[in-house]
Amino acid sequence: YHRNISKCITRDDSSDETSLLMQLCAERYYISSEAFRTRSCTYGPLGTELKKNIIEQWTSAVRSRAYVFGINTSSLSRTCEEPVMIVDIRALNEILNQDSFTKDEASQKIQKLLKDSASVRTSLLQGALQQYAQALELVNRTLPFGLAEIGLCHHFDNQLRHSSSCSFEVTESSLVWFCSPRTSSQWMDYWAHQRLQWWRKFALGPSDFSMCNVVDEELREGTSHGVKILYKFPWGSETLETLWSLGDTQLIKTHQGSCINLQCRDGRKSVVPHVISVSANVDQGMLAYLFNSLQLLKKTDSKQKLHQRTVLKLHPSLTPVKVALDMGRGSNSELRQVCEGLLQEFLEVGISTWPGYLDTMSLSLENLHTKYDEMGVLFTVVVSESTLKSGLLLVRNRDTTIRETMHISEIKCYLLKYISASDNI
Amino acid sequence: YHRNISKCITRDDSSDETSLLMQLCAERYYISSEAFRTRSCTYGPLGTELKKNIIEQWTSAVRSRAYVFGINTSSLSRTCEEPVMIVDIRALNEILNQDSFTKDEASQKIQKLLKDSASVRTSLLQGALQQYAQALELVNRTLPFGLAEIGLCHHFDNQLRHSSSCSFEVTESSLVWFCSPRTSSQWMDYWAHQRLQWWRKFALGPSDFSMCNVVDEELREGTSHGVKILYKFPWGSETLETLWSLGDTQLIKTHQGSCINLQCRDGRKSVVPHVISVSANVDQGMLAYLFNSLQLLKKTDSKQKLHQRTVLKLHPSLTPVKVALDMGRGSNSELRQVCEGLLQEFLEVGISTWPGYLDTMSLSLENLHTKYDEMGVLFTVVVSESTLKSGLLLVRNRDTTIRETMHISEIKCYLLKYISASDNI
Amino acid sequence: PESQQGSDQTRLNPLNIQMLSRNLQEQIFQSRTQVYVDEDVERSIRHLEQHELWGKETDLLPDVELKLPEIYGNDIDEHFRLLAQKQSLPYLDAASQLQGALLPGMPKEWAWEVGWTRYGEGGEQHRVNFPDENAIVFDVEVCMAEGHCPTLAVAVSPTAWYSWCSKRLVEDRYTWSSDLTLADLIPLETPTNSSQPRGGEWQERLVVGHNVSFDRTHIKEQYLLKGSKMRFLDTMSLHMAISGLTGFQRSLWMASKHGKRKGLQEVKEHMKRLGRRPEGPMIGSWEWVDISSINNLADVHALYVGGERLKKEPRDVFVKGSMSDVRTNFQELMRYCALDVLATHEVFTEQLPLFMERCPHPVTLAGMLEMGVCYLPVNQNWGRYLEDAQATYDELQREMKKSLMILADDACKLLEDDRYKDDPWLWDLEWDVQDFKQKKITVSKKKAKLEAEATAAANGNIPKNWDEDPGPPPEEDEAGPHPSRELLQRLKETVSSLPKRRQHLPAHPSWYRKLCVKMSEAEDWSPGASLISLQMRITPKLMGLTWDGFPLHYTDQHGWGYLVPGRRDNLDISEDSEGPVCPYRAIESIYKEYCERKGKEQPQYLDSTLSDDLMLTDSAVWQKVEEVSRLEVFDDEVLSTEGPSKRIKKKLNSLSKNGTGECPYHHGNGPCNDVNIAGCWFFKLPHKDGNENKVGSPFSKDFLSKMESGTLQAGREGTNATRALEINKMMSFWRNAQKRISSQMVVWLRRAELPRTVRLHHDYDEEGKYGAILPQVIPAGTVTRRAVEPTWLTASNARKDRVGSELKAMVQVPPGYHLVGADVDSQELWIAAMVGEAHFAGMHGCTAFGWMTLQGKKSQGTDLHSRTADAVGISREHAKVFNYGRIYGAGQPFAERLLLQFNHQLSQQEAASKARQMYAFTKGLRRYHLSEEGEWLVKKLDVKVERAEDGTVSLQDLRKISKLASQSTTRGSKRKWNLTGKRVWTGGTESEMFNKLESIAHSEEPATPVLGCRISRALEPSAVQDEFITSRVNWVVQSSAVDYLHLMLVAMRWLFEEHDIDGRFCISIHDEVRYLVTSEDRYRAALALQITNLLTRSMFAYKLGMMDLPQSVAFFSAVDIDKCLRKEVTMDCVTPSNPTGVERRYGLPQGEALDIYQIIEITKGSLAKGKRQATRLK
Repeated sequence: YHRNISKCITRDDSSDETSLLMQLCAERYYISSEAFRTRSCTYGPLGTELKKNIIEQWTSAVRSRAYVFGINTSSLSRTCEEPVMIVDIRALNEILNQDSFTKDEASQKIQKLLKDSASVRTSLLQGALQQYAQALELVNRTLPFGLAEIGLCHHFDNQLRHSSSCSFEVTESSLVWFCSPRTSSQWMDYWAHQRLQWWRKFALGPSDFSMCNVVDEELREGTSHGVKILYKFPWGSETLETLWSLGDTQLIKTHQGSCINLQCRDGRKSVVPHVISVSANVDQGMLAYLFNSLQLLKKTDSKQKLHQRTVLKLHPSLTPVKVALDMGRGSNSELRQVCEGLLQEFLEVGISTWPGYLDTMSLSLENLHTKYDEMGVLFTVVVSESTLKSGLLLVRNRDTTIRETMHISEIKCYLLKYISASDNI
Repeated sequence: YHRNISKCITRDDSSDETSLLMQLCAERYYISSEAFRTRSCTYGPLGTELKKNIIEQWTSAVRSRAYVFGINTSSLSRTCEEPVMIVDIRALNEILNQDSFTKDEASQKIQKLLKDSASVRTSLLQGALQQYAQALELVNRTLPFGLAEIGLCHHFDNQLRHSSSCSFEVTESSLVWFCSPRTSSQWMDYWAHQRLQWWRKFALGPSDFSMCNVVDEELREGTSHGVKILYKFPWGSETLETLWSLGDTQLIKTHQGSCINLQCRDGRKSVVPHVISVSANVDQGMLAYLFNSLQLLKKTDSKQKLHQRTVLKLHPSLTPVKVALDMGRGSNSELRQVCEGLLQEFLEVGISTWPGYLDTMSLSLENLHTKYDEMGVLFTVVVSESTLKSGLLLVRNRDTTIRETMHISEIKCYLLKYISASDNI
Repeated sequence: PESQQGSDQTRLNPLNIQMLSRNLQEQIFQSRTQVYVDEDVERSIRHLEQHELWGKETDLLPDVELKLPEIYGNDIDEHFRLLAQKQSLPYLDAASQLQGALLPGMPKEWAWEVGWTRYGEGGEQHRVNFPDENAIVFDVEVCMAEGHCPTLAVAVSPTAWYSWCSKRLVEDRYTWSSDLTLADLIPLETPTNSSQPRGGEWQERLVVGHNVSFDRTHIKEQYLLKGSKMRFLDTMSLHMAISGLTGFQRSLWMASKHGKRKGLQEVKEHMKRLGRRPEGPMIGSWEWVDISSINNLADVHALYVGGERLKKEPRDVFVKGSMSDVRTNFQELMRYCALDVLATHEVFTEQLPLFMERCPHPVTLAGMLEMGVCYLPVNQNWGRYLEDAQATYDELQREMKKSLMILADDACKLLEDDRYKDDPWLWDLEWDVQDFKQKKITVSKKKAKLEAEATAAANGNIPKNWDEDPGPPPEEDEAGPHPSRELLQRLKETVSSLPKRRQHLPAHPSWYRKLCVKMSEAEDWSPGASLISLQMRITPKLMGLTWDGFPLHYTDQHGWGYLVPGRRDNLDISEDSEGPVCPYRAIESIYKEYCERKGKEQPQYLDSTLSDDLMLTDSAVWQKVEEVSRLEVFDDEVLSTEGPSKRIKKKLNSLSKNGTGECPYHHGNGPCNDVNIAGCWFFKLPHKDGNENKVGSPFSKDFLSKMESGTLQAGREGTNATRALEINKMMSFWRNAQKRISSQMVVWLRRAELPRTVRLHHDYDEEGKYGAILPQVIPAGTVTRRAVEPTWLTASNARKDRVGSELKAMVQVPPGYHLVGADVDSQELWIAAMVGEAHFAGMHGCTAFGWMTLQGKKSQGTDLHSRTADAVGISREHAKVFNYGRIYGAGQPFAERLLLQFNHQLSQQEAASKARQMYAFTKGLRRYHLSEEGEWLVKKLDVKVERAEDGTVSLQDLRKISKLASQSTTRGSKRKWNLTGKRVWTGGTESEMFNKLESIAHSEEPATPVLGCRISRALEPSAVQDEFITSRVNWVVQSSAVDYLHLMLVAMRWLFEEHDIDGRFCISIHDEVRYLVTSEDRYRAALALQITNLLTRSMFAYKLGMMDLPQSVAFFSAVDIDKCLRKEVTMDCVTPSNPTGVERRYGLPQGEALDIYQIIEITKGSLAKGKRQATRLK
């Protein structure tokens, strides 16, 4: 996606929205500005938290079926099919610097070195297929079951080959589903539907997420059917997730054709299961949610001037910071102690909290809200002098902008309930 | 650690305990047997879950301070200091196959290719130091603050250089703490203490975890002090986590010496902060907990024969499977429906559940318990014909082996309470 | 099509209508031939010429050469009589046994025992497998709380009483499976654990019950794929046939019997309408009320048997109570159930002779028995469908709600600086907020202050520099209580100063508060404005809807409308007035913006889409007609001086006149100047039922086309009103049907319970599920004896934009079976036309209406719908609705309203004139036979009147006579003259038909022309006189259509048995029949179906005195051979919940649709089994 963004940014007609979001992400600690330049997955604190939340939601959604197991496979693969390898350059240099070698000899040595080296994986599928035999034992040859994994993969940009940045890292989430050939098309439909629904569940504008069938030309060998989940970015639609109905070809290939060991029970018959691969690009997905939740609202003030309010309306479950804690003016040390107490209380129950009170260069309340809106902070809690008297806090809601008075003894429960209930919508 | 294990396994005096655990891990879906051979971080479903739980506990412990932010940096580094690089072998082969090149030309071309390539990181420290400048803005130059990250690193085994497996992946957890030079040694003590306490908190036998100072010879450049946390494996003590007090050298080096940009407020002064790096090997830690929680109990059966009961008494917060759901004999389809209902209920509140009822090749209850004990399953819930009549379930506790009768409507709350309360012990 | 000349088989009648091929005519009508009278032929030709239909070229159909099975008896009527008698004989025997029986005494004590118990004379109890009797009266009770599983049942035969208890009743368990199996159901023919009858042969047995189709769904054997020979007689259906009521009559009946029930309002309206009629009785006859009743057993029992009224109160235990309540009251409930059985028997005893008298043709009974055993096979896809539909529905619901909630949240921002006052939509909402309430702090302030100071001192002793890195917390801090925690704890205690009951979102505007759930109240609380829905009044405002650029506004007196800025006459007044002030400047500016935008783009004209409720089945149209006709003045409206349209016009005029000012630049439905909004005129949104009606929501589906054309659009950024509406439309079907569909009772069969054909078929799937739904069809549920069932008989066909509308296609055959079925082409049109033709000239195609039905071609524009479309200038699809409506008895006002709905640009006058034109062209004009009095007056006053051939006079002449008569009589005497006798329709294509239908409806004993079934006693002229004419006219056609169905069912059963075709009746949905047939026999079944149609149509012709049948209607245009239930075999039934279609999702390939020629080719025209049939070409 970086390619597209940079394309977009450098293009003259780059949409306002894109550059606005990019600027916001950099300023508000989501994605560091460098990351765009170097095409690396380098996220700031908020970006990291957002990604973590997305991954958590993915896991709990995918794992909600009985027989889905998480696995963890090596990011290196010993099969030499992938084009990028990990090479010990000291060894390489030794060969090159050995004057006694002829070119051919050197070349042979290098080839041998490469043969012993590991390559970096480009998808999680292969790892899961390799784990199949073990997993089979786990489920006692009962179908269907699935292997889920989230991990780093390397992607290649063939257009940029030979440039220094031909490969880049991507976090992929993968579910490899093994089912009876009889039901594989039903399962394919099921997962496609589930996944689309999942993406839409956290969206501000669900209709920007869509699904399409992969045209026949794009189908890979042994693949009978493919479905893509797309997001409509300002510069065009991009794939977030792909589902392939892979049949049994790849599985048999991975296990060198020993069909009998691969067989599962399906009723009274024994079958080699069909494989459905569901894999998403988490980084891309994160960007999609960022774009999707960016809301620009015009407002006119009393003097009929037009202001623009920018809010990152990330879903309450996803938004990295749920609460910002700030202090009003007043007895500093006491207010601060209240803040610290609250912070601990929130962190203990897992409400991620922004310690705004630590920042002594206080902004005006208006600027503070602007900042928090752009960060996607769900609630702003202000502890003020009156809190010390009556225990009352002012709690501002990002979405309604309304400031509600609440008692300090009830705020934690309110926040917890609000966040967990927002899953139900 | 792989090295040690293999050492251990191949050694004649290999302790029983080690081989037993290794076998158990492979059989009970913690670590796939292949993984030992190939030295890759390949975990089965239970291992993956255990690792996830350890990471979660680490995160919540480290993040419990106000100004600790999670970050996500690239696993590739563009600085050429690391010895292992990612190379596009297609490009390399092209150079080698180009007959027109002389050896020197080829060598030069290869050097150029390497220069453009990225190397893989060996620790997370560098990434955090690079993020420092941005983070500074985030905290408005207030000290102290920390950057936390968990990610893959490549480690090298210098003893095995030139062998095919000289590098291997490791998941590291890292906290890089920036504080005033004035308080840095206090902070070092604080974190060392905190970390040891953390490791011990989840242990069955806390005394196997210990701490020692790094001897001066091992101190790297610019490092004033180092502390290691060790675990006593059957074959000897190994390091789980290392804390370095790094001073400001590395930070300044990373930012090419522009001290002013690095400065923070410390009271009325401006200082370049000192850096404390706290980094643990999660894979090693996981193995430590596995060894630590393995309990061998002798018991005599009614015929006075001696049996050995093997239980993996992992801490309730860490153990991968909290509940196993099984069915007694009876009207299959109805019992199954009840199991499915319970499973959904458990998964919804995040209780990881083993769907034992799906396994139609039913084991005897005794064998089932043996299996679950070895898996470290905390509770075994059995749904039987009498559940349909009265709603009562049998719930077996791993640690007490006592079977208690409980009503179906109360089981969820009981489990939740049990697990969360076990954190307080 | 071979040759246009035709062979020696080809025959044309004098009107050039192609008749049956010679061989067929001879086989069916034997030696009888049609006689044509020259005079009739000439008259017909004249009539056709008048309607420009004579001499049109017609294509010849290829002839059909077919050896029919032998016709029994002397004519086709006798043939059918013999078939039906043979089929129903054993059941009739059983019925008369029951009718004549003196029942044994009811047991005093009921057995608390699982399964059946038989009671001897003295009440001795014997366990039996099932009541082994030929005839029983039967009743099942179900404890609703426990799902569909039957709880208890009682049966009685002429010899003994029986009772049955469910295992779930007798055994108390925590849970029971929700999936039902045969073992949970009530056996009536087979022992436990068996699905085979004793001796392997099914016996012909009869079960009688009230609404027995409900009881049937709980009988074990009825779910078996190969049906038993048990049949059901429904006393409710018998009652409908004897004394049934129309829907409208039912509410009148209730009102009159039970006083102030809900029907009363309708009665009042009805009386008012009747009272307005210049002549005729003030209240029509009410005699019918005493010879009829509504359908429930208690009332039916009271009608036929009388005596003490049946007690129904114990029933509540089953409806509302739990299983344990049933257990507690077991004896009482058993007795209740037995009393129902007893009552049913008494009713049945009375009904049977009445029914046999009023529906004398044996086909009627045989047909009703067959209708009672509907069977819908389903498989595992049923569950999948339910899940998919519900999931899709929930998802859409969520999407819509979410977008509305976001709008509500965003609107809250306007609270800041009172910016809402300048919002064109939201200015008049309730924006008040509440103050946060606290108890007066009674604790001494000093104490609190001291405490606070103490803490401040404690902490303040060490002056902290917050900018400084404080270093790690000291270890004792970590262990002991943290000062900040202590402080927090202390502050938390101040909660006591808050009121016990928390305020509900005090800082939020009042309108927003109302949309939120109070946190403490709901278990499933969710944040935000979660109560919002599309139908709320606030929603259009939040969306900022505009109508042609004007913001929408709601007023109580006029409903939804819009504000047009520019009014100046009420600016001053409004300033003093309280309440919100309209920001007319803001409205001006948004309209200005709209005009600027519009300058660039022209709004596209979109043809209005056909409104939903008119695209449904014929029966839906009839319902609509019945509704509308209640509001209409009856067909004598022409006599009153001002038609309804005129009245409306008047009203409209008065509406616009009572305002003080007119808007100079905008014309619409208004302005309504009684709405006083500063700076704005208020215009109402147009309404489909006429502009005097209030629009309740701009999101009603009638506005969809306006949204699509951009007339109605959202004025705020980021809101998509069209999408909201689309979603609403997509959800409509499932919203209405979800409950009914998901509560369908499905019983899954075990492997052993399936026939070998299925088990051994190569498509049989071990993991699959095979089962059935028995639709609860009341075989004669309406006064026309049409079958009634709420889910399957009214299900619409799959539509792309309706979640769950693929319902019918979920009826899927088990392996080795096919569904064979067909739709009767234009059934009701043809019946109506035949009746008219028989009356006019006694030959096929002699009336214009009949000719169009038989010979009309869409391509030449000579079919009925095209002709109507041309004549009025509307689309053919729309014309269809008009045509059916008219034939069902709808009058001009119905047509007027419909026209307006189709095209909102049409004025009321235009619509009225179009409707008038259409009716003149089709139904014709009224002419009047003068009464004796009238004739006398004409002679006496010497009025010049123009008389038609038949001596009738026109309305104008009638008025003339009436006027002269009143002038000539002496003032004060005020004598009313009764001028008219019979009224007739003339000049239209359908006049003859209507005249005949009306004459049947007005006859002493209206009966269907073919099977001679008499109309319900409650509609006979002797009971109702001139009331309910629409229903009676309609009855003639619809009831004949039911005769048609019964004839088909009898013929099919005969052919299946005679030729050993392995299959069973599945379902009939109005003019459509479906059979479940083994795949092997499917083409023979198709041929049987074609022959059935031929014989049925011939029977109609024969009974109407025509010894011939047009070739074009002789056969079904296509017989569908398919694996699921759907309108067309090629339909993929794509819907939002089935996006990939049934072929991909459920693996259902397209079926075959075969015409008679293809079927003959495949079967070689033979029904005989075993002969190697020609392999299917292609």
